[in-house]
Amino acid sequence: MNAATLFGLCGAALVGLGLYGLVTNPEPLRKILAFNLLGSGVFLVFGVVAKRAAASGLGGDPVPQAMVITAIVVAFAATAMAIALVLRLLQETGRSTLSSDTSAATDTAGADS
Amino acid sequence: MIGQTTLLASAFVVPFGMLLLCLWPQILNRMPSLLAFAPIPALAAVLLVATDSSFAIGSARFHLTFAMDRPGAMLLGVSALLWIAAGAYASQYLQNRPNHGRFVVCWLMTLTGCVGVFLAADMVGFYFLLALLTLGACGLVIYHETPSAWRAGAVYIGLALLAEAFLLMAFVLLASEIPGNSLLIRDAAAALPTSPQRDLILALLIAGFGMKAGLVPFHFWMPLAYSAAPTPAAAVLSGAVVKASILGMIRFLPLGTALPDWGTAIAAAGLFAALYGVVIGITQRSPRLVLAYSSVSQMGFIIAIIGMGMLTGDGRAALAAAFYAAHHVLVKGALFLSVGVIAATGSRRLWPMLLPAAIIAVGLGGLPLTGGALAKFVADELLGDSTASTIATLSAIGTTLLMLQFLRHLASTASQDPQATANAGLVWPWLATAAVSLVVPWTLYLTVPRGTLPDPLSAAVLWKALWPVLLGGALAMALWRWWRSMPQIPKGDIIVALDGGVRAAVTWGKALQRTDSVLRQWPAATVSLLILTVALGAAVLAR
Amino acid sequence: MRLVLDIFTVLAVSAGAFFFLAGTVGLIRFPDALTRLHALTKVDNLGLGLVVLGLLPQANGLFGALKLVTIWLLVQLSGAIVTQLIAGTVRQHGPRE
Amino acid sequence: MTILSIFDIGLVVLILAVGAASIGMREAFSAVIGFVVYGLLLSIAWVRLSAVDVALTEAAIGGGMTGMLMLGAVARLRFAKGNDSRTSLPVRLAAGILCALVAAGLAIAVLSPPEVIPTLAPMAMENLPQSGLGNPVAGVLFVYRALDTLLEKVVLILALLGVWSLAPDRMWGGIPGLRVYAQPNSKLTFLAQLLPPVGIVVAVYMCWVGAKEPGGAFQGGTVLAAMWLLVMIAGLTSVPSISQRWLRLLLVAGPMIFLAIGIAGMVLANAFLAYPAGYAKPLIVAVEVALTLSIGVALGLLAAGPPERVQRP
Amino acid sequence: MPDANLLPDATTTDGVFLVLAIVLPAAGVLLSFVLGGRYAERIALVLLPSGFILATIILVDVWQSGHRLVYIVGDWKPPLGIALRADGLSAAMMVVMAIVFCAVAIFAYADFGTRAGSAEARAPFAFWILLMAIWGAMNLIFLGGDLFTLYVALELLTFAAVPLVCLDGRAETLQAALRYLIFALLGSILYLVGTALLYGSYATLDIVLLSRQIRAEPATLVAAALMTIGLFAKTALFPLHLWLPPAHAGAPAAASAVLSAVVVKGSFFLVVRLWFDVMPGMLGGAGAQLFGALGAAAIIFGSVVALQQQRLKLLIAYSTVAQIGYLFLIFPLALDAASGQLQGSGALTGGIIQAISHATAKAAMFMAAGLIYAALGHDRIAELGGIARALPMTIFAFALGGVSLIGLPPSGGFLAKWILLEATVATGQWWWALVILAGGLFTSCYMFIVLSRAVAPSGAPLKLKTAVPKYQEAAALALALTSLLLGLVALGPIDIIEVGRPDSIMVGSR
Repeated sequence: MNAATLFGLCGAALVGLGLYGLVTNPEPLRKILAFNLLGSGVFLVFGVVAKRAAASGLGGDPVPQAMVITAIVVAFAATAMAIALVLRLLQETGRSTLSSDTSAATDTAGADS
Repeated sequence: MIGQTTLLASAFVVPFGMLLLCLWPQILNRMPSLLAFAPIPALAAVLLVATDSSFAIGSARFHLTFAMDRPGAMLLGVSALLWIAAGAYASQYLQNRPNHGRFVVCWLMTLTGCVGVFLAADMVGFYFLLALLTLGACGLVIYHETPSAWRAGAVYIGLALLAEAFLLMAFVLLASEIPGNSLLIRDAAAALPTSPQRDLILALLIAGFGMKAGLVPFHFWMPLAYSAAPTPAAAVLSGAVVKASILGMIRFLPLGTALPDWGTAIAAAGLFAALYGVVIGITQRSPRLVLAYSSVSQMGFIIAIIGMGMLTGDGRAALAAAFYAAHHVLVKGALFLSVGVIAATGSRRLWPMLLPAAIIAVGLGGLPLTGGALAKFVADELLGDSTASTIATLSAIGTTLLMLQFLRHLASTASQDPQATANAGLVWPWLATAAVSLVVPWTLYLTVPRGTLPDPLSAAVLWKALWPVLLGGALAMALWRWWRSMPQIPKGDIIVALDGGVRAAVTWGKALQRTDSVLRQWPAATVSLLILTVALGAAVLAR
Repeated sequence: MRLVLDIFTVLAVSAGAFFFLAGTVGLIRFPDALTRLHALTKVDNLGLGLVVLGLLPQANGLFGALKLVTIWLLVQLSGAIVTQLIAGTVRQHGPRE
Repeated sequence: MTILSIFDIGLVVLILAVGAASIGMREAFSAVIGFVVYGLLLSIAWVRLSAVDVALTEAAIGGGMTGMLMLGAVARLRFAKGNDSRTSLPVRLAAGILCALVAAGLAIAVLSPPEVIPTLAPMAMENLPQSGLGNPVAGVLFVYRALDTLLEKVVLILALLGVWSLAPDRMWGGIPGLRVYAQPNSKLTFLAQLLPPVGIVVAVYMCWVGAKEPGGAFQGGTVLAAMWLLVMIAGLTSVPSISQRWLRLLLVAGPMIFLAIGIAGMVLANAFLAYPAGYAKPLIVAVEVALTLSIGVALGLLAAGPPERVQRP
Repeated sequence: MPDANLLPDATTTDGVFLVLAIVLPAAGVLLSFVLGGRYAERIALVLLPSGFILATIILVDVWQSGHRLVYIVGDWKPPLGIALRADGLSAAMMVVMAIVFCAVAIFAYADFGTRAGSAEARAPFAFWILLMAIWGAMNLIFLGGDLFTLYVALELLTFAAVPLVCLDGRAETLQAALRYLIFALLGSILYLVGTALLYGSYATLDIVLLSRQIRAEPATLVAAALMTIGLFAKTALFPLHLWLPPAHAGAPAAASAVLSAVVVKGSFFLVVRLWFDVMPGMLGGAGAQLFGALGAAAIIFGSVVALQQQRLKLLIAYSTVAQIGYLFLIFPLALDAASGQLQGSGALTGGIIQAISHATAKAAMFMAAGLIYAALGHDRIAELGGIARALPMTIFAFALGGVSLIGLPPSGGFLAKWILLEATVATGQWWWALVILAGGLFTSCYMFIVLSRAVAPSGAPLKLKTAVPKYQEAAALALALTSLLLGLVALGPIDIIEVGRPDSIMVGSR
């Protein structure tokens, strides 16, 4: 049970946690938070893969580490866009919810402006 | 040789070209007067082009091939005649009608499809032109845009597309049977008897063509469609268009090899349809409905002929069925046109109009010296003297009874103003069709090489054809006396059951929609995503 | 000499850790926001100072030591400012329920 | 059980506890605070996984910027009325079980590495000197997988455009509505005057050292963005309107220069995104500097949000 | 002629066109972001046709050379570097997508053209850049040879598609966009964890290298399952289609045409890459039947719900959900029971032709629906009376699109159905044939409903809200005709789709 495997299990647990939060939390902001948690879990798996592939004097294989850096920036961009959408939705409707029970889906896009 | 193929090609290309020309509005306005000319190249092709010449459009690897074979030529010829007459009738019919642009487009589509199907030699071409035929015919049925027309159109296209789904499956199965990747119908029919899935393919073909030909369980669209369609369209639909499925059966089903079990099944179904059509027909009030049910009965009879052909493996069944169908094209077309003409003539001038209609109507029942008698004579020779031929004579009696019933209703639909006379533009095409329906069967009979048959004009044969007609007339007299007690059967008879089915489908559809809106809520969707992940993981891990 | 430095480091870091512990206890036990803020900033800064002091001999070279000190200074700066801001808000709107 | 493995286990338990708290907590504000703490703990985990570059990125972008965005959002979401009820118990139970199953599947995959662990580290290390870089991660980012890095910058620009396109039409070309949360009183302005110079020096150092040591354009850019946001929040400088040409040029400078060098590579160094022999190091440093500026401006504007105030003429 | 697939990866002669297909859109996006205003529109209207020319050059090149084009980016061969590869599959898809993009650009010129003299407006500026970004992302998806590069391409596609959904800022489109974004992000994160596990087992993410070393280990299979489900979420396959109807129905006409016709195909293409190129032998019978079952459920549910929609754009969106079902029927049909390998010919060609004909037909139908919405001010199906007389070309385009979806010859839909039915007969899985035929019937039902309403005479005389420009109708009609005449492609190079399939590698490289 070396350190890498321990963090791997931590990553897997975080993925499970993030998925749970994404499924059950009704508010979109909490879903975005859960998505970030899920993302960091996945990145940990990348980190573990890198750590296991450590060789020639390096602490870890640089290729997956570079991928994680790219993925973190992309995840941040996604979070920024999602949060901007949530705030704009709040501005438009005064509520921040994903469920469309207020107006059934079949005629949501039916605002015949 | 070049002349032959170009003539054959023009039969299809001219109506198709006229259809494409309709895109330009100014040509579209002048098109109604040209309707009669579109089928002329087809007629010329039938008369001049030798059979078994063919031509293809498209590249080497994949092309639509058209060929002229004997049954196809026979049916195409008579259909072309009917199309010409009906076209003339239609151009007169459209004079004071609104939006005739759409009528013309649908008419040309149906004509192109009809000519194409009669000539088609490869399966994909046959399927495409059958689809074109269906779309055009549906447009014609919906022309009046009354609620019953919409319903008739919906039922018509629903059933037609269901039939085409069966046919598509059958064609794919056939295509995989043919060695090499040729798609010719000839090779398909040749490969069919020996193929492992022969029964499945036969079932699909018969189901598909049965639906399009109005075989009994699927016949309910015919009365709806023919009563809703405008007169010239009804004439063409009941005459030429419905024969496409007969030609399909003739070409695809292996009439050369004896298949006793399939043969008896089809013959039984056909004969049942023949009787069923008569029984329901006599209860109907309007002349169009009576004609529709007579179509159901006649189509049933033709299918019975094909069934008998399959039973005995006698190759001549194809020609006999084509001959009988050809006669039916002309008679049924003429009768439908007569409905339009009679409706426009006053009671004073009724008799000169009613007489020809009466002649060809009873001729359908087998009046001696008419085409009907000849057709029945050829069919009897094939049916042999088993129970089938007794049922055939029964249907002859029934048809005569039905036709007399039709004539009675037809007379009652004459226009109130006694002096009214139908426009010449309507009368002449009708009379021409009636005359042709008497003359053409005889000319066709002469071309059919039948040395061995006893002379149709001999006394025994004449009497054999006459007594069913007389018996039918007597029955008609009796029928008219207890007319009141006849039960009232709704137009599509078993369509009532269909409405029940539709209601069940609607409730079932609502249930599906509710599950869909539940599935589209966030928790449900994400939980189903998780379930899918676990399921796929398990499926892949347990490979 | 090495040993003396190591002992010094262990002592200093453990003292720092003790102060962090005290700060956390203060955070939990104190009644209202302002006193908690007070406890946190005061004690944790001292704790961090001790830890940095303890780590100085272990740092590789002068440059590393200077980096450690700058870290401490930055934490102190941001800690002070943030505490002032939170205290200002708390006093203005009352503790947020 | 060495000291370090106890530390690791403690760290993992702490991470999972704080993560679970930020998911399970009912109150949004404390959940976000929990998330920020979680971000910092995670960067320690990355140090333990000896991926210092990623630790820096995680601390800067994962913990810092995302935390700041979330805090801003929570502050404004307090006014949302009548949010929907919690999901029903059976659904939560089902979700819990299924998530556990998925996590278990992932754990099985993590627990069953191949006998001989394949790695690209030696190949990456031996080809590194050609590019003159010392930091292998920077080598991967800017030499071996340069296409991913270039495209990721375009993704960042697109995300910014997506955020901007949410503005109402009349506000287009206006000023991003970076809500000034606290009045610019003396303390904040003091911090905003003292910290940025230090921050900028740290950012430049991080960008410069990225070639040899862990660091690089992303981390430097993030610190730069943080300083710019601090100054804007303190009100010392006005938020720029989005239709200014210099702002757009700065945003696009990084990826554009990277693309230009890539295309030049097609001519000079026989492949797209290849560097001519010997000139790799200076070109890469130039690209890193441009990228740092672009990322700094882009992240700052992403945090600032869509334009909400029309520029007073 | 040595089959180049076996040669070690090296940049082939015309490889430079592959790079252009990526560089052009990226440069277009960056340039128009800086220049802004009317330049974005001009740049797009210049670049998109040149993209079409580029795609045709690549297609012709792949067809003539008989093997795929390869370009090694940065002169570092995989596993260290990234390779761009264009085989028959990707070349065919790129050309069709280029056609759709050009038609959408012409169509959108009316809605998103910045009037002369007006300053830079939000929607046009955003639309043109996002359109180019989607074009670039799709090219990268078709050409990408590395699974992580494909992840970045997927993100590029999602970030460009989501703002298109809520471009006109209505409340429900914002909510639809948010649902789409979060669900798509969930999908891409699952895809990412899959790539992490694959890298853990093989230290490379290059498709060709992976396909040579792939082993049936738990880590690989878990990775494949997670990646597939992630891509299902992004393709909105049946149980995971919650975001598609409101998003595609709410978006403006040109945007919903691109979303429905193009964006959905991106993640489908990756599923094909994953299972046909990377691990053809891993999808067992059970997995293939699961794919098919989901596809069948999509066809049935999508069509039945589409039948009951009151609004035209929602009906077309649900029709997309149904037609996507067809694409996933190819997996059980392509699985060769004996070898357990997914065969590259036959069902796959049918699937790709179905994807292509659906792309063109659906784009035409959404454009037509957009024109109807613009002309009538609403798109309630019950009140479409008289529109056929007012906009004959639009309704004709809609009808042709419908004919292609139903699968009447000579349309591409017919050719695809024919090939799929042949596959059902060859593999003896008759139940998929029932689903394919039932799908065709359902499609004809809702097409009949819409067309009968449109053709019916309108009660009150119809006055159109806005005059619909002719070239918009022409664009829709052109797309519908391409879909209709796609069946004739069987005359020409139908086997181009099989060029460069991995089977040839598998055999050669052992």
